[in-house]
Amino acid sequence: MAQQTIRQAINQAFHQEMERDSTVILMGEDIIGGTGSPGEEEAWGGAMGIYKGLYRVYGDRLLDTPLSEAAFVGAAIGAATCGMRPVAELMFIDFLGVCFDQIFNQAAKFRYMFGGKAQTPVVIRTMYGAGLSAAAQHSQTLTSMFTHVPGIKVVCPSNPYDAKGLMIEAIRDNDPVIYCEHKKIYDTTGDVPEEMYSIPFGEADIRRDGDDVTIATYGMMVHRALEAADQLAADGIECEVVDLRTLSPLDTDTILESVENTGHLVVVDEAPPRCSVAADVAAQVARDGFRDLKAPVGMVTAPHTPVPFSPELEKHFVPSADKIAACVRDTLDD
Amino acid sequence: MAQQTIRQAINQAFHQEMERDSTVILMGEDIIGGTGSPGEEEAWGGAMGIYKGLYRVYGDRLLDTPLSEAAFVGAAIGAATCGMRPVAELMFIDFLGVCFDQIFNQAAKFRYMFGGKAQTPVVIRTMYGAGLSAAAQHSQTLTSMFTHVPGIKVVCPSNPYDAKGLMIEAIRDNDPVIYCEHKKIYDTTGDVPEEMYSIPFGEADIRRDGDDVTIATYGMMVHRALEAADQLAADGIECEVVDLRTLSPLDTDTILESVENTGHLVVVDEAPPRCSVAADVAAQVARDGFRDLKAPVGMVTAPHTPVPFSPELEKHFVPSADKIAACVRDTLDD
Amino acid sequence: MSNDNFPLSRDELLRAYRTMKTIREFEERVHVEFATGDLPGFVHLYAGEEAAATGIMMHLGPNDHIASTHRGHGHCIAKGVDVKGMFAELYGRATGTCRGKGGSMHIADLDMGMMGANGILGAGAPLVCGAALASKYKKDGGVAVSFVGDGASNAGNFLESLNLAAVWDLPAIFVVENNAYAQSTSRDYAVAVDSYVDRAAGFGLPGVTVDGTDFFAVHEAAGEMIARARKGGGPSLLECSMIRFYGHFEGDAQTYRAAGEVEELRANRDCLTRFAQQVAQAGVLEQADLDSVDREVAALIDEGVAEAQQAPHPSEDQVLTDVYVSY
Amino acid sequence: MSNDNFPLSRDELLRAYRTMKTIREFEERVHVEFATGDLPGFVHLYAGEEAAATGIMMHLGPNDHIASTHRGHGHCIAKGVDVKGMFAELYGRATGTCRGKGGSMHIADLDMGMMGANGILGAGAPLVCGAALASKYKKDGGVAVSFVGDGASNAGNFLESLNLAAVWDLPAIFVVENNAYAQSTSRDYAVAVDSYVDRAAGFGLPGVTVDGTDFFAVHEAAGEMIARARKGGGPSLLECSMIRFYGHFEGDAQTYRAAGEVEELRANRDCLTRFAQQVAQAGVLEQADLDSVDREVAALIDEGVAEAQQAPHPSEDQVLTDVYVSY
Ligand SMILES: Cc1ncc(C[n+]2csc(CCOP(=O)(O)OP(=O)(O)O)c2C)c(N)n1
Ligand SMILES: Cc1ncc(C[n+]2csc(CCOP(=O)(O)OP(=O)(O)O)c2C)c(N)n1
Ligand SMILES: [Mg+2]
Ligand SMILES: [Mg+2]
Repeated sequence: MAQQTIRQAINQAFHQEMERDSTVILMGEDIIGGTGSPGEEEAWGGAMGIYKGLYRVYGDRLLDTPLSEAAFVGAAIGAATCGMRPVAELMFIDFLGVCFDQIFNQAAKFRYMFGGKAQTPVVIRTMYGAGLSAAAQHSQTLTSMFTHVPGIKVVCPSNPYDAKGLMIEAIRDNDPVIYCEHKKIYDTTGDVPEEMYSIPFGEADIRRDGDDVTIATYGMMVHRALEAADQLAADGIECEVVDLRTLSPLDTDTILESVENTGHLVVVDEAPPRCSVAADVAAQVARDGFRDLKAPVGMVTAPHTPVPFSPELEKHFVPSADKIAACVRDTLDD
Repeated sequence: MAQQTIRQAINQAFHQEMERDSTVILMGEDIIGGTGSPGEEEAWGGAMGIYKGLYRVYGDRLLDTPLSEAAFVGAAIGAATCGMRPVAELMFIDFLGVCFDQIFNQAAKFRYMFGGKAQTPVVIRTMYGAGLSAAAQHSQTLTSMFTHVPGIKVVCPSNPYDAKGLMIEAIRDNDPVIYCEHKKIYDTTGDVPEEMYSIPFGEADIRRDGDDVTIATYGMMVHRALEAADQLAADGIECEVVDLRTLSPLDTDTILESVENTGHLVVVDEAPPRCSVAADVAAQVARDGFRDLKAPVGMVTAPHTPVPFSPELEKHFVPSADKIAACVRDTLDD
Repeated sequence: MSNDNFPLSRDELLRAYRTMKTIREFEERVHVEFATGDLPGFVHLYAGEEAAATGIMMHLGPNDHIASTHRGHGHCIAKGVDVKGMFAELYGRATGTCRGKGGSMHIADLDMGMMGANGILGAGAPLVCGAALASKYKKDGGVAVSFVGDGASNAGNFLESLNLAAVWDLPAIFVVENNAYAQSTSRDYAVAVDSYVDRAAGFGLPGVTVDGTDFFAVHEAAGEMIARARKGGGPSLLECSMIRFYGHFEGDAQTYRAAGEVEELRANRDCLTRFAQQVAQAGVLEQADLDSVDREVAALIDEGVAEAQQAPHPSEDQVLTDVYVSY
Repeated sequence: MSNDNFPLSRDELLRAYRTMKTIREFEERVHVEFATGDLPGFVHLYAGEEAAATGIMMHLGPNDHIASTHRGHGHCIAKGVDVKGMFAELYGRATGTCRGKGGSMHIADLDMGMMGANGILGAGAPLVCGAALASKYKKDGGVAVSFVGDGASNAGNFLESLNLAAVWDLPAIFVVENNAYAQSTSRDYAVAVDSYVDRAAGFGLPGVTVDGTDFFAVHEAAGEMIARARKGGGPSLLECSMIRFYGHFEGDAQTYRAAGEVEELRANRDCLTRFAQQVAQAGVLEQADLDSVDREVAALIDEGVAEAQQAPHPSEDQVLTDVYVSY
């Protein structure tokens, strides 16, 4: 099996799905990169180079867009209701504020408002997270904003294998999907089969088995949680690390089963705490797994602040393996 | 003390603050209602008539706006950084999707991004909630979206006394405040002192004392919780009803003290459950009040669906006193 | 207008009249029924504006898409959405176009190319760009038409869409239904430019203004634009200046309008009266033709309301269905 | 250009040159320092575009406000933000303009009327409407200037603001800095209209296009607009066509540009070279004057970088401060 980065895995998913299904189209700012410009035709292939090589093969099924997120995200949604399977890129998740209506009031609600008579198979690819000193407006997590909204699905891969399988699933899925990629892990490598495969939504992945405490998290934080678990294993504390993979639908069964076994839960989220995915998971367990809990739920999140620019400050903003490990210890000691 | 409706109480707060402070200005679609039109000058006074009578006194300190929420909400924010105290109306909270960037990326983050060197005393008044068959795009609660965001404060009054005191506080507060009014309770009456007074943010109000269970909620749901408490009292179950009043900052102390005494918590929210304010409160108690809890946290929320139009369906969507009472009984029986 | 080179056939004229009349009677009846308190929710009536929807939709077929506004009944009817289903929807019944889950502001019928009324102003414009884009890929010759009011013509999602449609050279038409008011606010106050032709030009789009109460004027201007778009000639903007007979929504006292304004407009600029005069003058339809349509329409409306009032409410489990395709 | 009726005094010319040169040297130095890997984050350089910020800001005082873009260094410097504070900010240090919490994309100095660079394209335009509105209420004679690029001129928040400013007759100027690219995408592709004068007209605004590499052209056009706005004459739009010397951000390989394009532009359309030629030709400044400014600027830049590199990082507790005024 070939080693690939997340970047490559997503690119391969696009290649394979575009080849398979002619209704798949891609759009976004600079995803070809260079439309109308005098130089190289496919100069950028997206701000992160995700699309490199696709334009050469699929030509006008890729579209560069003007800087008009409401219009082009809405156009992707409109096209989806008319039989296409568009993947639109919202370059940074932080930009949701200029196009959120199209996502949460239009795409998310069509099927319900129209009495079940619509389907909107659109994927919105976006990049989230801190760690590149991109400051307050280019570093947010914001996954909870989408997860709150009935009618959309929220996907958040942590590794190349999942990135490919979940992207293929997202494209084939008939509901609107927000596909969130952490900007720090594009170059994370892992085994990725060449053939097409998809990963069903709503199935968490137990990335590490353990009997002492359940750590539930997603995206980049999975890596931090695994680091913390390594640290703790040295002291004989065995963590079960649950990679949620999709935030909506959420695999509550796997979380609850794990807590049934461990009796302890720590939720980890790069977002600030209030109304976060961390709070959501904690609340569900406090409701449905309360009798299994032997200690307070631990929550490791960013503080209730914007993301600071200074790398020194940003380091303290993002939950670290140390903080996760400390929280696990506190929970076990409580 | 005079009996007033919430509508009148907010109107009085505007009268008094505009008289006191000449930097207070009001803007929004049709808040005068009739600018440029041939008939009566102050024909509407806002979609809900909140502003009636203000234009006559304060003239051009009220501004009707074009249908351009990003521009005028942003203008209110910009003016606030330049020494004004604008109150902008976002007619329905559901419209946040067309102007959210100005709120969560601009107003909320200025102070932090600018190293503490800005203040943005803007108030955004908005209307939320179901119950008028206004359907999926005019009936949402969406309070969690704002509560999630560091840098903004979120206010949600349940009665006329609080509505006035919290509005005066909101106008005087130096941070951006989202002031959310439930559309079903504008005509709810209550005692409102004629004089000016303000209610500090972050102080919940215990609306009913009880030793058996804590019900934490806000806005319109306070009324449903009180109804449920009445029902339950008939069976000797005494509920403590905590009206959160402000969602950010949140008065966690009052909630935790109450749970310390009752040992049981039911959170009630008109929003769908995922990443909701209900989930947030539940999670905080599961973390900080776990040892006081004798039973699973109860959550009564809307289902994970958009708001249906049909009044018959809407009735089932909105948490009822019966559902709250049932959840309380389940919690006590667990 | 002379009979010989009259632009529409007798059948087309009857169809146009039937559509306009159906919209009018639908709205008049909703007005009456709303006053009884039986109709839930917010209702915005299209009465007085019928010629615009009709003149435009006459050019559209099932491959063509439209996205409507909060004032959507007229667009629905003109695009062929079933009138009885619409009444049932307004009553929130299980037999409604959207099974009672959408209501007046969200009637949609994708099978008929009707992408929905919309509670968010301007939000239909991006969707129409998407429908037009899909037609371009599918090469099905479809065009897509977005409707906005004068108020919504100031909304960012609409303005961005004008640019996007031009950049992508989409088969899209942007219709501004200028009825002089956005709620209580005057168009002259809120729209900074005098002519929508200039606003269109700001995005490189050809724009035309017509009297939206003149069915034939709308029909002709829309016909040219739609034909051009169908042939790959790209997007354009059509302003229809028009008249709102009722308040912004049912319940609006309209004190912002001049005394006698509505009466005068109803008397002198009723698009249905005008149509009747035009076809009579040209001798292309008889009064008897119109009368017989009127009878048909009246019967349909009566039946529609009666059936809707008898129709079942959706069952409680319907709250939870139709959120996702997959579960 | 003759000495006698030359539009600016010697002092003004020196100030203009100092500003342009400071921006240029600031950016050239950032370019160099970024390559070392010491400068964190995303950096967008204004080199080549100096004449626009300078020509406009020469007309503004402390009562006047501006809102900038992601490419904000030039606007900051021209509006009088302390250069050393800016360097420290770029290095994320506690002594930075924003104490290291904002960075390149968020430098602001409200005391100087600088409302911030902005990571969200077009987002400054509504804020500028607010600043202009505040000036109207305060009757302080202030005007407010919004900057956007050609790319951001397609963003809804910008477009809505054009209309709002016109409706409220605000003392606001909208400057479109057209450098022909938005990231890698050509202006000719993404902006549907040929002339920004037409886009302005679509919102009832007077619009003017100038060569943004010609300081004097910018200065004159901006002067008229700002004077008019100050006197209550309302908003307008100024397009400056200009040149980006570096990539979109530091790190951009720019393969979308034509071979030799940048070299040719640097050789023939450098606004600083042009300014030097113009003042020499008119005999209003000597080369020695420019040289002495150059030395001053070089010293300032060296000191700025050196001090920034020595400055302390913010302390950990700074993560939690400045979220709210009240706690
Ligand atoms: C984004 C958004 N802003 C505001 C509203 C509230 N609203 C509903 S209709 C309306 C006025 C619309 O005027 P216009 O576009 O001229 O259409 P008309 O009602 O005249 O047909 C307003 C402000 C809304 N529904 N959506
Ligand atoms: C709302 C939003 N969309 C997209 C981006 C990403 N982005 C940053 S700069 C840029 C191109 C800007 O081009 P232009 O406005 O012409 O300014 P220039 O960089 O040429 O100065 C884009 C697309 C953003 N920051 N904000
Ligand atoms: Mg109108
Ligand atoms: Mg540019």
